[in-house]
Order: sequence, then C-alpha cells, then structure tokens
Amino acid sequence: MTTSQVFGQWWRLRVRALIALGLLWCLLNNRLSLSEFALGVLFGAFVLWLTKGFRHERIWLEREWKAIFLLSDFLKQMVIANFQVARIVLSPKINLRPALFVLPLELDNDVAITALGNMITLTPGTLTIDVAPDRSVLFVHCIHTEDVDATRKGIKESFERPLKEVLRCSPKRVS
Amino acid sequence: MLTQAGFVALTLLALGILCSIYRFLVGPSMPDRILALDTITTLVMSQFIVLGILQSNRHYMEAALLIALLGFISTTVAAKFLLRGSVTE
Amino acid sequence: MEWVVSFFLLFGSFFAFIGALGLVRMPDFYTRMHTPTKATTLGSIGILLASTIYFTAHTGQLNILEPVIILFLFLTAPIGAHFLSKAAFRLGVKPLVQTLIEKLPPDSSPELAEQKSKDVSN
Amino acid sequence: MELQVAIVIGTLFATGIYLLMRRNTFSLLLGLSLLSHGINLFILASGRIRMNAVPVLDGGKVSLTGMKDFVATLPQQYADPLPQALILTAIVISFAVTAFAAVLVYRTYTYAKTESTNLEQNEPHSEPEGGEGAWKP
Amino acid sequence: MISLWFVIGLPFLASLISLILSVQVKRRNVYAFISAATFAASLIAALPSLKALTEGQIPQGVLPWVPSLGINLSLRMEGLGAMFTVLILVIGFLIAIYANGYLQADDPPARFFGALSLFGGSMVGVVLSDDLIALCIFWELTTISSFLLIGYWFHRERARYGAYQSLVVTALGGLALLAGVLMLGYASGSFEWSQILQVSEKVKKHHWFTPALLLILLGSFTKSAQFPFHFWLPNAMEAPTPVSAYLHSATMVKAGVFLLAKFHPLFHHHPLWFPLVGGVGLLTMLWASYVALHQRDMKALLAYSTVSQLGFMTALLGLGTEEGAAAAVLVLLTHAVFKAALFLSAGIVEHETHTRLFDELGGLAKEMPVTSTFAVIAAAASAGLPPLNGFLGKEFAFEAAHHFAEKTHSSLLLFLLTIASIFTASYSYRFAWEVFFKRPPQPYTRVHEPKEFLRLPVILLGSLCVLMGIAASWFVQPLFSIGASTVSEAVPKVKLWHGFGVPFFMSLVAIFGGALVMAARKLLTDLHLRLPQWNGDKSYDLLTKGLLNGAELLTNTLQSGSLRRYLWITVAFVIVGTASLLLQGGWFKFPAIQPVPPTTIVLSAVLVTAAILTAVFQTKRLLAVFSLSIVGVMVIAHFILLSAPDLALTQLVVEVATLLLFLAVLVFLPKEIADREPPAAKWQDAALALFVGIGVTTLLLSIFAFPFETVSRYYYATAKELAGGKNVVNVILVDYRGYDTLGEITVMGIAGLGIYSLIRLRRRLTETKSEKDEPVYIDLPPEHWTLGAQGKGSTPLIMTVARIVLVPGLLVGLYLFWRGHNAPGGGFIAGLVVAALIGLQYIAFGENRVRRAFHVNYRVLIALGWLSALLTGIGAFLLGFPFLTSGYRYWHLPILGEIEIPSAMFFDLGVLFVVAGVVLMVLSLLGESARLERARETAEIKADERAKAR
Amino acid sequence: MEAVMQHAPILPVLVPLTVTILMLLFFRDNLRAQRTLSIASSLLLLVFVTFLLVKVNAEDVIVYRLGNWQPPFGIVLMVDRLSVIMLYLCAITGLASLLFACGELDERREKTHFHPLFQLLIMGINGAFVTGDLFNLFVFYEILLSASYGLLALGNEPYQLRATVQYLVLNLVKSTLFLFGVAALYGVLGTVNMAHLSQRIAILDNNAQRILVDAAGFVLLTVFSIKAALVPLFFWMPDSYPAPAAAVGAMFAGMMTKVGVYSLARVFSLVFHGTESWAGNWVLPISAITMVGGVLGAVAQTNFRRLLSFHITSQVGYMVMGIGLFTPAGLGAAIFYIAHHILVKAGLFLIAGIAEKLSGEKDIREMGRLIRHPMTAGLFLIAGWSLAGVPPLSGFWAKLFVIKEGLQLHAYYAVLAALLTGLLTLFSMTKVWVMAFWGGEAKRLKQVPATMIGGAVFLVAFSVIIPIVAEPIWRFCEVAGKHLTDPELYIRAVLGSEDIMARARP
Ligand code: NA
Ligand code: NA
Repeated sequence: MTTSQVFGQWWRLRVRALIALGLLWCLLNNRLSLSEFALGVLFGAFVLWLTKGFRHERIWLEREWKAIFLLSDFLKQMVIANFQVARIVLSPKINLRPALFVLPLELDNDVAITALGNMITLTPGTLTIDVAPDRSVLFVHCIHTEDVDATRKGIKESFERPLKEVLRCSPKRVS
Repeated sequence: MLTQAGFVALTLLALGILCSIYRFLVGPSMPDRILALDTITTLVMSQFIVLGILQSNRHYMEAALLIALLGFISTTVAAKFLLRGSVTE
Repeated sequence: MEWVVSFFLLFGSFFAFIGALGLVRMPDFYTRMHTPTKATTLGSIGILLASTIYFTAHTGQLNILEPVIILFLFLTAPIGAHFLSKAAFRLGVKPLVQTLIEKLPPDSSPELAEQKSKDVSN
Repeated sequence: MELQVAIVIGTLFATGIYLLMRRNTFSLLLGLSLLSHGINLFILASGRIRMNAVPVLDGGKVSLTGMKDFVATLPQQYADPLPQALILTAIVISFAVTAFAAVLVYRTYTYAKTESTNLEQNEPHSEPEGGEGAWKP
Repeated sequence: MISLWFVIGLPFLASLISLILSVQVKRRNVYAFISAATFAASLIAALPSLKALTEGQIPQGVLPWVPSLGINLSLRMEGLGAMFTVLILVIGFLIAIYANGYLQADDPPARFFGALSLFGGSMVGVVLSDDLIALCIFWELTTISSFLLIGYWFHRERARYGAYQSLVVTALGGLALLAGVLMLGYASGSFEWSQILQVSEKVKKHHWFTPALLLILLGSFTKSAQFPFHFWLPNAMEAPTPVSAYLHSATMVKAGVFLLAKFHPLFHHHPLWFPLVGGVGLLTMLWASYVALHQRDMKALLAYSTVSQLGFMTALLGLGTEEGAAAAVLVLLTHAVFKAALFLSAGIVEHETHTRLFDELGGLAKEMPVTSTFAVIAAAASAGLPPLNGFLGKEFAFEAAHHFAEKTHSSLLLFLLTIASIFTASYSYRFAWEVFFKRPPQPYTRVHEPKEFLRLPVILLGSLCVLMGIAASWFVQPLFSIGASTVSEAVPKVKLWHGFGVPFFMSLVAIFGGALVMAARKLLTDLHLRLPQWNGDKSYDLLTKGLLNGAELLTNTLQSGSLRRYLWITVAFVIVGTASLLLQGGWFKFPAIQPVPPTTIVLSAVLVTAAILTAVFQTKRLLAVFSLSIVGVMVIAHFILLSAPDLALTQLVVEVATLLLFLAVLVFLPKEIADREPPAAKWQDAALALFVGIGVTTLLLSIFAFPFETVSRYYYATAKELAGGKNVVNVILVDYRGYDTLGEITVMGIAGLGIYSLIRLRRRLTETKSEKDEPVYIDLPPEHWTLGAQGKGSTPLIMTVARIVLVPGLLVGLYLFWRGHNAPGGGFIAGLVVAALIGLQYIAFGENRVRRAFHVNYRVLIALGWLSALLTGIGAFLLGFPFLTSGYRYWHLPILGEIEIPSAMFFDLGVLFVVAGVVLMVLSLLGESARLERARETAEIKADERAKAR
Repeated sequence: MEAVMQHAPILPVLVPLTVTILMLLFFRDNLRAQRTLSIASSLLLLVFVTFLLVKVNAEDVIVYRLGNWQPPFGIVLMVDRLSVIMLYLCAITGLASLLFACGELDERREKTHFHPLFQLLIMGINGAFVTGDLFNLFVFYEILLSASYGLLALGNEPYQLRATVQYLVLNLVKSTLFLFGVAALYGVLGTVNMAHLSQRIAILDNNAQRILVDAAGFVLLTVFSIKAALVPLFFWMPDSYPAPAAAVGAMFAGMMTKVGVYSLARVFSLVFHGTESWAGNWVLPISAITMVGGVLGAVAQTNFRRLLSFHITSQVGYMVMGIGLFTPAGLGAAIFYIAHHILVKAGLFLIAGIAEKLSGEKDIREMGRLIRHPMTAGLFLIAGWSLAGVPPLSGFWAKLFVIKEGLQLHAYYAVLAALLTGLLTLFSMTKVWVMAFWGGEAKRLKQVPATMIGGAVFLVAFSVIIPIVAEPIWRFCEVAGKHLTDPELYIRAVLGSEDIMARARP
C-alpha cells in the first residue's frame, strides 16, 4: 500500500467521519460556528477512539450527488407510500392481497443491505422481515400486490441498484 | 391558527394513542402488543414536539432526540426476547 | 409562517394517526406492521419539520436539532419493525389466509427453507 | 390538571401496593416500579403543578436574580426545581435498587428454586458443610 | 472505713483469681485454699469494723458510682449487716474446707470455688450496702452465683431445671425489689438507706409507700422461698451439698429475711405488714413443715425444713414488734448453724453411700459414729430439744409470739406455731431415725467415716449447736446484740431457760407431739398421698409452658413468613395512624384546578389503564412488563406536561434500561405462571390498595389547596452567578445538593457490586424440594419460551444499525453531558445513553463478542466515577472550603473560543462513569449467565441424547 | 492537621468511600490488602470521631455547610453529642465485625465485595448520623440499605436469597413512605432542611396545614419505626438477620435498627418538636408494645440468631421508651441504652457466630455443651446477662436509667413492660445458656480462628467497661439528651438568628 493510498483511506474514513461528527455536534447544539465545530471534532475523535474495537468494516459514500438523488427519490416514494397506506386504512372495507416474497440480493456489504432493508420498510407497502444468514436474499412482506415480480423489480430498480453504486465497503479489517 | 392546528394535532395524536392501546389490549399475538407499545412511544414523542411548538419551548427536544435514538432498543430487545429467549447473551 | 407550521403539524399528526388507526383496522399482524412503521414515522417527521420551521422563524436563528432526530428515526424506526416482524414470523404468527407466500429459491439457506415449509403447511 | 395528576398518583400507589402483595417474586418488581413512579410524581406534585415553566434560565423569563428581594414564592412561569432534583436522585436510587431486586429474583429462582415470596418458619438455615467446597469451581 | 472494702472485695478478688487460674491450674486444693483463705482474711478485715461497731460507731465507706443520679457504692456496717457478715464469712470458710473434701476428681474446681467466692462477696455486699441500688446489684449477683452453683452438675437434667427455675423466680423478685427501691428513692429523695430512714415520715406519706412495700415484699418472699414462691428451693437441692448448706440454707435464702428485718423500722407500722408478712410466714412455715415430713429424699426434707424455718422467721418479723423482729434474728442465727450442720452431714452421707433416699439408708450411726453424733445433735437442735440452740431460738420466739398474742387477745398464732413446731420436731426425728438408726435395707460395703475436710465443719457446727445453747451469753449474745440492734432499740438478753410459761409449754407440746407424729408417720404419709397434690413445680411448668405457647402463637401469627401479611399490617398501621390524625377534620380543601387541553386527560387515562393492566396481567409476565413500559412512557409524558424535561429524559433512559433488565431477568424465569391465589385475597388486597390510592389522592389535593412558600427561589436567583449554570435542576443536582448525588451514585455502585456478587458467586445447583405454595408453571410450547428457542438472535440489519448508531449516539451522549449544566441533560442521562448504546451492541452481537471489542473493567469504571466525584469534592479542601464547594471558570482557548468549565462537571463525569459502569456490568453479567445457562442446557441435552443412543 | 480537622464532620463519610475506591481500583483480588484497608479505615474513623468529640464538647453543635452553601439551600451536616456517640459505636462495631469476618468468611465470599460493601455500609450509617437534611437522610438510608442487601445475599445460599427478597421489599416500602413523608412536608412547608422545617412548623398558623404536617409526621414515624423494628413493624428483621454471615449479622444487629432509633430521636425532637404530642401519644405506647412483643417473640425461638433478632426488637423498645419520655434524662437514658445495646447485641451475634462455627449448628438445642469452650461460654454469660440487665453489667444501668425516668414521669405501664421484659429477657438468655452451653449432647467441637474470638471479646469487654465509667458516659448522654429537647439550639446553629423565609412573609 502506497503512502498516498494510506493517506487516501485515512482521508476518506477518518477525516470525513470527523467532519460529519463535527457537523452533528453543531446540529445538536443548534449553532453553526467554528468553535462549536472544533469542539465537535474533538469530541468526535474521542468517541472514535473509544469505539475503535467495534468497527469491522469501512464504509464510505461515492458519487454523493447520486446519493442525494437516491435520497430524494426515497423521500418521494415514502410520501406516496403513506398516502396509499392512508387510503387503505381509511377505506370502509379493507380488502387486501398481501404477499410474502423473496428478494435476491446483489449487495456485498451489510451497510448497503441495511439501507435497502430500511428503505423497503419505509416505502410502498413493503416490509423487510428477514435476511438470510448468508445475505443472499431478503424476505419481504408486501401489504398489497397483484404482481409480486413487478414489486420485486421495482425495489431492485429504484433502490438496490443506486445503493450498490453509492455505498462502498473495504474488506473486513484483520484484527 | 397555530393554536388550533396544534390542538387538532394533539387530539389526533391522542386518538392514535387510544388506537394503540386498543391493539395492546386485544393483541392477539405478543408482537402485536410490542408494536402497539412502539407506536405509543413514537406518538408520545410527537406530542412533546407539538407541545414544544405550542409553548415556544425547545427544552423537550432532547427527549424527542433520545426517543428517536433509543426507542427502538426497547422494541429490538422485546423482539429478541421473543425470538431467542435472551437479551444480551 | 404560521400557515406552513400548521400545515406540517396537521400533515404530521394526520399520518401519525393513520398509522395508529391502521393498527386497529388492519387484518393481520404483518399488514398491521406496515402502518405504524411508515405512517407514524412520516407523521413524526412532519411534526419535526413543523418544529424546525417554527423555531427558526420564531427565534430568528437556525434550529437544526430536528434533522438529527429525523436522521435517527430513519435509521432506527425500520429496524425495530424489521426485527419485530422477523420475531413474529419465527414465532409462527400466521399471516392472513389470502397472503401469497412465495417459494424460496433452492439456493437459499436451509434454515429459512425449513422455516418456510413449516409456515406454508399451516 | 391537579385532579388528574392526583388520581394518576393514587392509581400508581394502589396498583403498586396491590402488586407487592402478590405471592410471586416477579410481581414484586412490577409493583416496585409502579410505586416508584407514583412517589416520583408525588414529589413533583408537592412542589405544585406548573405547566410551561421549565426550570431553565433563559432569555424569555423575568430575572429572579439577587437575594436582596428574596421572597419565598415562585412566579407562575417558574416550576419548582427542587422537587425535580430530589426526584432525579430518587429515580436513580430506585433504578439501582430495582436492578438489584431483579437480579435477586433471578438468583432466588435459580438457587432457591422458588418464586414464592413467603418464607417458611424455622426452615433449615444451615449451609452445606465446608463453605468453600460448595462453590462451583 | 477502708477495711470494709477489703471485707467485701477479697471474695470478689478470689473469684477473679480463680477465673484467671482456671486456664492453667487444675488442682482443687489451690482453689479451695484461695476461697477459704479469702473468707478468713475477709473476716479478719471485718474485725476492726466490728470493734468500732461495738464501740457505737458505724463504719462506712462511699465510692461514687453515678453520683449525678445519686447512685453510689456506699457501705455501712449496721448491726444486722455485721451479724450477717460474720455468719457469711464463717460458714463460707467452713464450706470451702468441706467442699475441698466433697468434690470429686472430675468436678472442675475453678468454676465451683470461683462461684462460691463470688457468692460470698455478693452476699456480704447485700448486707453491707447502704445504697439500695447497690444492694439490688449485689442481690442479683447472689441470684446469679446461685444459678451457676445449682447448675454445677449441668449434665443432670434436674440440675439445669433447678438452676433455671431458681433464677427465674428470684430474678422476678429482684426486679420487683429494684422497682420498689426506685420508688423509695423517689419518695425520699435518696437511695441511701440511712438517709431514707431519716425522712421516714415523708416517705410514709408518699403515695408510693404502699406499692414500694408490696414490691419489696415480693423481692423478699421470692428470695426467701416464701409461699407461693417456695417451690424453687427444693429443686435447688440439685446443687452440690456444700452449696445447699451455704446458699440455700444458711445465707442466701436469708437475704429475704434480712431485707424484711432491715426495712422493718420503716414498714412495720404499715397496716398490710402483719397480714402479709405474718400471714405468708405462718402459712409457709406450716405448709413446708408438713410437706417436709413426707419427703423421700433427705435433701428435699432439709429443703422444706429450711422453707419452713424461713417462714418462721418471716412470721416473727410479721408480728411487727421489736421483740418479734429480734426473735427472728435469733432464730436466723441459730438456724444457720444447725441447718448447715445438717446439710453438711447429709452431704457426707450422700458422699459415702451415693444415695439420698431414706428408703435406701439407715443405721449409719454404726458405720460413721462421729459424723452421726454431730448430725443427730444438729437434728435435735432442729427439733427444738433443750439445751441446744434450736430450743434457745424457739423459746425466745414463742415468748415474743406470746406477748403479741396477749396484746391482740388471740391465741390462734400460738396454736399455729405449735402445730408447725410439732411437724418440725417430727421431721427432725425422722431425719435422725431413718438415716442413722433405722435398720439399713441392705448392708453397706465400704461406707466409713469421711475425710477430715468433710468431717471438721460438721463437728464444728454441731458443737456450736450445743455451745450456743448452754453458753448462750458467750456464743450467742455478742453477735445477737449486734444483729438485733438494727431491729430493736433495747436488745434483750438471750437465755436458755424462760421458766414454765406458755413458751415452754409450747415447746413441750412440740417435742412430744413431734414424737407422736413421727410414730404415726406412715399413716400420715399414706393419707397425705391420697389428698390431691398441689405442686409449685407444676404451676411453674404450666406457666412457662403457657408463656412459650402464647409466645409461639403470637410469633407465628405476626412473623408468619407471609410477605403479604407483613405488608398488610404495615399499610394498615399507616392508614390507622394517619386516619386518627385526619379524623379531626378540617384539613381537606379542594384546590383550584388549572385548565389543560383535554388531550392530556387521554395521557393520564392511558397511564391509569396501563397501571391497572400491569396489575391484572401480573401472572402473564411479558404482558405485564409491556404494560409497565406503557406506564413508563406515560410518566415521561407527565413529566413533560409538568415542566420537568430533565426528569423526562432521565425516566426515558431508565425506562429503556429497566425493560432491558426485566427482560434479561425474565430469560431465566417462567414466562407465565398459573394464578392460584384465592380471589378473595386479591379482592381484599385490591380494596386496601384502593383505600391507599384514595388516601394519597385526597392528601395531595389538600396539599395543593394551600399557598406554597419554598426555598426554591434562591436557586433561580443564584444558579447562574454563583454556580455557573442555567439548568437549575442540574445545578441543584451537582452543586447545591451535590452531596445527595454523591450518595445516589454510591447507591448505584453498591447495587452494581451487589449484583456482581449475586451473579458471580456461582453455586452448584442442588435439587431442592418443591414447596406447597409454589406457583404452577404453565407448559407453553418449549420452542416459544425456553432458552433453546429457534433462530438467531440477531440479523445483519440489527448489527449494522447498532454499529452505525454507536458513534453519533455516543456523541449525543456527550452532548447531553456537556450541555447538562445549562440545558436538560447531565451525567446520569449521558451515562445511561452510553450504556444503552453499548447495551445495544450486546443485544446485536452478544456479550462474548462485545467483551472482546470493548476492554473496560466495569468495576474499575465505577471506582473511577466515584473517584472523580470524590476528588471534585475534596478539591475544595485545598482552598479551605467545605466539601463539594464548586467553582467555575471560563477558559479562552484557540479556535474553541470561550469554554465554561464548572468544577461540578467533573463531579457529573463521575456520575456518568458510575451509571454507565453499573448498567453495562449488569448487562454483561446477565449475558454471561445466559450463555452459561445455555451451555449447561446444551450439555445436558447432549448427555441425554448420548444416553439414549446407548 | 487543623486543615483536615475542620472537615471532620464529613470525614466519617469520605473515609470508607475512599477506601472502597482504592480496593476496587487496585486490590480487587488482593484479600490481604482489602483487610488491611478495611481495618485501617475503622481505626482512622475512630481517630476522626475522637476529634469530633473534642470539637463537639466545645461547640455543642457543629454545622458543616456542604458546598459552602448557605442553609437551608444547600445540605448541611449537623454533628452533636448524639451523632458523635453513634459514630463511635459504628466505628467500634465495624472494627469488631471486620476482625470477626476475617476469620469467619470463606475466601471467595470475602473476595467478592465483602469489604467494599461493608465499608459502604459504614459510610451509609455514618452519613445518616451526621446529616441535617431530611432528604439527605433518605439518601443515606438508601446507601446503607443497598449495601445491606448486598451483604445479606452475599453467598447466594437459598435461604439468604429468600430472606433478602422479603427484606428488600419491606425496606423499599419503607423508603417509599419516607419519600412520601418528605414530599408531603415539602408540599406544606417548602423546605427539607431539618432545622428549617422545625422553624417553619413552629410558625405554621393554619390548622389544616398543621394537621397535614402531623399526618406527614406520622408517616415518618412509621418509617423510623420500621427501621427501628418496632412492634408491629419489625417483620423485615427476624428472618433476615440469621441469614448472612455472623459478622454481617452483628453489624446489622448493632447498627441498623439503631439508625432508626437515632432518626426517631433526631427528627422528632428537632423537626416535630412543636407539633402533636407524638411522644406520649404514639412513641411511648409503641415502646411498651415493642418491649413485650419483641421479647415474647424471642422466648419462642430456638434458632440462636433469630432469637437474638427478636431481642433486638424488644431492646429497641427500651430506647424508644426513653425517647417517648422525652425529657433530658429520658433521652439521655435512651442514648445510653443505644450505646450499651449496640455493643452487646453485636457481641452476641458474634458469639452466636462462634457457637455456630464450633458446633456446626444453628439451633441452640443442637449445639451441645458449648461450655466446653470456656471462652465462648464466658463471653456469652457476660453479654447475654448484660442484655438481660443483670447487674452490674452495662445492661443493668441502661435499664435502670430508663425505668428510673419512666417511674419519675409516672409512665407506669411502660415501666411495667420494661420490668417484665427484663425478666423475660433473662428467661430467654438463660434458656440459651441452659440449652446450648449446659444441655445437649457433647459432640466434637470444631476449631475457631482467633480473630473471631478477638472480635467478640472486643465488644463484650464494653459490657464490663461501661459500668465502670458509667458516670462520665451518663453525663455525656444526659447533655446530649438535654440538647435534643432544645431545638432552638440547632436552629440557631444551622440557620443563624434570621429566618430567611420568615422575612419574606408579608
Ligand atoms: Na439492632
Ligand atoms: Na437492624
């Protein structure tokens, strides 16, 4: 590993994490100022040092713009999903056709799988029930669907593919 | 306007809590009841925030923050208990 | 400003209520899972937005704790739901009769397959 | 508000005591929890009920600075902070003791093989011979 | 007089020396010598005082003890006391010599002679004390030493019984005496007898005069074995015979008589004096002399005879005349000598023949002529035959009685005395006849005269019986004059021959009548045995048994082992007490109610519902726990409504931790039990609970109704400028009342340490019986509930979120800590947030994996937390301020700007450490336990399978 | 030195805590160091308390403002003669029990937090004795209680665990009542400082509020009565004290109920001085019932330590009788009684521990001729008879002082109860002697470590020493009692001359 690679990784992981934590600190304190940020970075470093034993893999975002696009798409879907749910709930007679189906996974890291799982849960009529221990499939419940394949395809198209591009993961650290 | 909206919001949230209590009472399964508990927690958190708006008072925000951060631990623990019969094993 | 805050308040509380109402009205556990996790979370988000707008306008300075709360909600709310439904599923809480249950692909784990066949046979 | 708080507190006391009187150890834990909720709210209420009166000093409130004009009453927008501080102490203590009680209940079940809260009279108190040997290695 | 202290101190010293020597020395001679020598030395020490006394001085000495209450160790040798002192020391000396011969090789000597000396000293104390409290002290000491000596052969059940009984009976009297003495003390203003006598007129008018008399009489009667307290004395005969002779005949039992004589001047005009003292004395004398006749055991005979003689003395004192009292003193003196001789010879007989039963004895006059001679002399003295000392005393007494009878124009007294004397004579004859002259039931082997040690005292005392009779003016008069001077102003001369008067006639009737009765003894005994038997022992047993049964009943009712009952009584106590105060009325006022949005009513209603649900679901435990969680959430909501965000935050994290904890514990318990409690019990409890609830509610409402003044304004006024914080609650917590918080984290840490011990002190599981009120466990399908449940306890989703949330979550925790002084938050909340987040790792990854990732020794963490809080507090010492004095300071740092750091923050940091440490310790320990349990179960299952496979 | 001594009032609390911290930080597995530290702590406490004694003799009431806050806003410590006596007793009992424990406990038990818990128990007890704040008293109650839970269960014997469950629940109910009482008082009077409460009650002019204060007072009376194990509220004690190690039992037996008696004396003499005549109406009758009820309980027992536990209740009755008389001499007698009883009862528990170790039995009927171990027999005779009030041992004087004052105040029924109880105590203690030391079968006796004997000797010696120096002790106690009857003394010392809240009144 070259120096620049090491530096690059350090930069990508630590500094970004510290910046994020500094920002979080500012948000928590409701004050965007350099001194607050600096304090946040300081505390963040402390917390990172404290929890170093818990980190197994290194994750980072790539193509941030795409991430933002994904997020906005997700939010939109989520609102739509809720209107659907509202309609179902408020309809005088609830007539559903739920389904339990399997979603084969192409994601290679747990963070991405988790993100997908959460998105599925928060969006149109679907709910992640389980993950296969070998992480090959998700088991999903759908509140109402006429066509399972279409639902599956929809999820893969709108969430799984972008996630795969956005989230990167390093190999597991050898401890 | 804001007061009325806040009032309506509080009422809706309170109704929501009543609905959840109904589910908690009726069940039938244990997960149903845990779900009801989880929902109540979230609704109560929402009530804090509405109350904070009505009182122009931000001191309840930390409570909401903690519910968002830790509320799911209760649900998770309960679920793990059902699933595995253990908690921190 | 008041209008915006009021809107978000009503929006949020409406969905929060819908979520809870779903808890009453939905026919089985798995369908009941959906409404609180989605609607109630969205409701909370709406109310949080109302709050951040209100305080920002009211105090004249940025109030940004709420996004953090929303962030945490996004992260944690579905996890609870997921784990709970998994538990229910493993415990054998039966889904609605008309639920379509898909066969597992052959290469998935034997554990899941076994579990599934049991469920289907019910 | 006063009436409903008083009723809530009364209920917590009543249910707490009822549960303490049950015959199995786990119910004790439930009862203790309810009772401690009840007493905490009672302490809070003893400082009178003030709504929208968070005891944090910030710009929005009339300043109460200075001892020169000290009076013993609090304006309506100030909740009494002392009971709150006392309750915090009480909560922590009752949490600690409840934790101990919970583990005790568990240990009583595994080692004494019982969940009964009753103690038979004159039951043998003797420990097994040679204390040390009785321990698991 | 200094020598008085030697008189009383030497025997005590001997006792102490015996105790110390007992560690090393085993030889009996040593102890006997110490005991006898100190008695002798004590007697010598008494001589100067006696001389002074005869010269008209009263020797005294005072040692202040608790002078501020007027209690002193003051000695004063009056006549009666002096006489007693001589008696005690002389007989004590002889007894010590005798006992050296009497005890066997395997009788531990130190205990015997130690107690004997202790008794001697105490008895001298009784008779010499002027301070009545001191008298009571010595009085009790004689009881104690008597107890130890009666139980000397404790391997005999009868000895233990006798000792115990004598202690109880005489201690009862001792306490009464103490109470009486206290009353006298208050009535007179002093505990010194000499002082009391000087103000006797005042005392007699005091309303405590009669109660004091009654109490003192009770003390006296029990000690002197007067009816109906006489029964302990025959049982005391289980003591070695020298003890019987010394304590239970010659001296200790006479303490009661001594007391009557001592108090005679004060009380004898009291209208109750004659009926009580005289009546009880006569009754005792009659009854005991009659009973003595029928005893099978020679020591029992002597015991009853002693009781009878004590009754005689009491009766004489009861006459209330100076002459009567003087007669009592004379009888006492003579009785001490002949009865001691009798006991000692009985001891010799027992020592030689190993029996005490008349049926097995006889004809010993032939086997041991010397002993027999003196024993028979003593018996003759006891029978009242002239010219022995018994006759001397009796004549004197009859004379006194005769005078009294003349004065009261009633000869009933004389008649009764004569009857009793007939019995006295007859049992004395019987003793002599059956032991020494009657044909023995079987011939003796190896029975002969005893050793000199044994014989010498008998010879001495027996001779004294004669000498006191024939040379009364030499051997009786000096001592008698001294002794009687206390009770009688003019001391009469003693003489053997009073002429042919009524007294002599009475003696004659007694001597011959006694012979007749003795002849008809068999007939009388048969008759006696046919009568219904009353026995003091039986009453005593019945009484103690009743006491024990009653006590047991009471205890089993109160301390029944039922927690429910305990709680009922406790709660009922509070209710009754407060209700009795509140029934005065006028306290209830309905408060003004602040209006609230109706939605808050929903919150309260849900809380109430959930609380009731918790109670209803208590046997379905999971449900109950979740109901409790709802209660918790609603309590949080109430805290928010009532303007207590800090409380809400705290309760919130506590709620999470509590649920974690309860479920972690429920892992090991049955998840559901059958409800087997009777519904009636539950309704009763519910009714009581409802009562409590209503009470609390009304009380609270009433408190609300009054205007409220509080110290709290001070905190608002000073929090910012003096303590440097804006969150007043937190400032109170870590500053104004930081000491409470130090206590609170101490409790927290203690609970942690306790839990650690509970879990880590693992024991082997042993099979124990199942109990009758054990709950019945419902058999739920095992895959649902047991540790062997199917399925993984985690998923990648959980693990990932747990991991992701950890870092920002901890930052939130830090934020809550950092801001705590100025906004809701603080060390406790932060600590629990930290704990919850790391707890989440435990949930997601399991205790084992987390332990590898997170190397923290939680016990050290707790200690560090305490240390941090402690050092913050102690830091103030350096500046000369009290513990926990806080300071705050603004620091200007590059980039970070101005940062305020109050010293209280380090205190709060301590709180954080302790809280996090304890919660995490508990979670990891419970996790570890569950893992071990599961491993054990798996091993068991495998073993089962292997067994099945074979 | 002077610099340290000015903080003497807080040191009895800080020393045990410091020692505990050291143990947990550095000597978690080093038993020898733990023992050394524990004993050093006890000795240090004796030294500091002696300083306090000197100081209190000069100043009567020492007030220590924690955090340098002006009372009643901060917490104050308030040390008077009574406190000093109690602190001494705690240090002495603690030292003896520790010595005993070193011989008695098996190593694993001792290592698993015996010493830390024991030190923290001492900390809690000491804290309760010096505080001048009602809520703070609650906190220290909780410290000593939670330490006692830990010590009670230490060992995980089935019986221990079950006894701890009951003990814990009853104590938690008591704690709840305590908080209830404090909160109700605060709701009416707006303060939790004891001296300030007293001052505020004195100027309370509203009758309804007065009744509410009385009711709160009754709740607190119940709390302290439970703590003091008065009849009929003593249930938590008889079954729990036989459960733990004898060293722990001794410390409990000596100190725990006395904390209740102390609190009763302290809180009711100071805070409720001006209210309802609680002493005559409640305390005195309860004391009579307690004496008799307790001793009747004892009479029925044959388990050595359970029997002794019932005696605690009955003996506490005497102390409470002294308090109920509420005169300087009555209170002085109560204090004298406390001093005597703590030492002798702890000593008896240690002796019971020795007897159990010697014979391997817990029932006096099974012990069998313990007189063969003359040291133990002698110790028991002294301690047992001292308890029963046999002169000239310390118990006699204690009873004498109480009864004397009772008689003077014409409290006849209480005096009668006291006398009767004395007799029954003698009956019961002698029964132990007759059954365990004289009676039974002579089985082989086991070895007992010297430290166990040493601990017992140390305590029993006081039964003999106290009578010798009865006069100075009594005078000290009487002054302590006199001060208790004078709340103004404390109010002046704590609050100064001016009432900050009274000033605010219109
Ligand atoms: Na005690
Ligand atoms: Na106690």
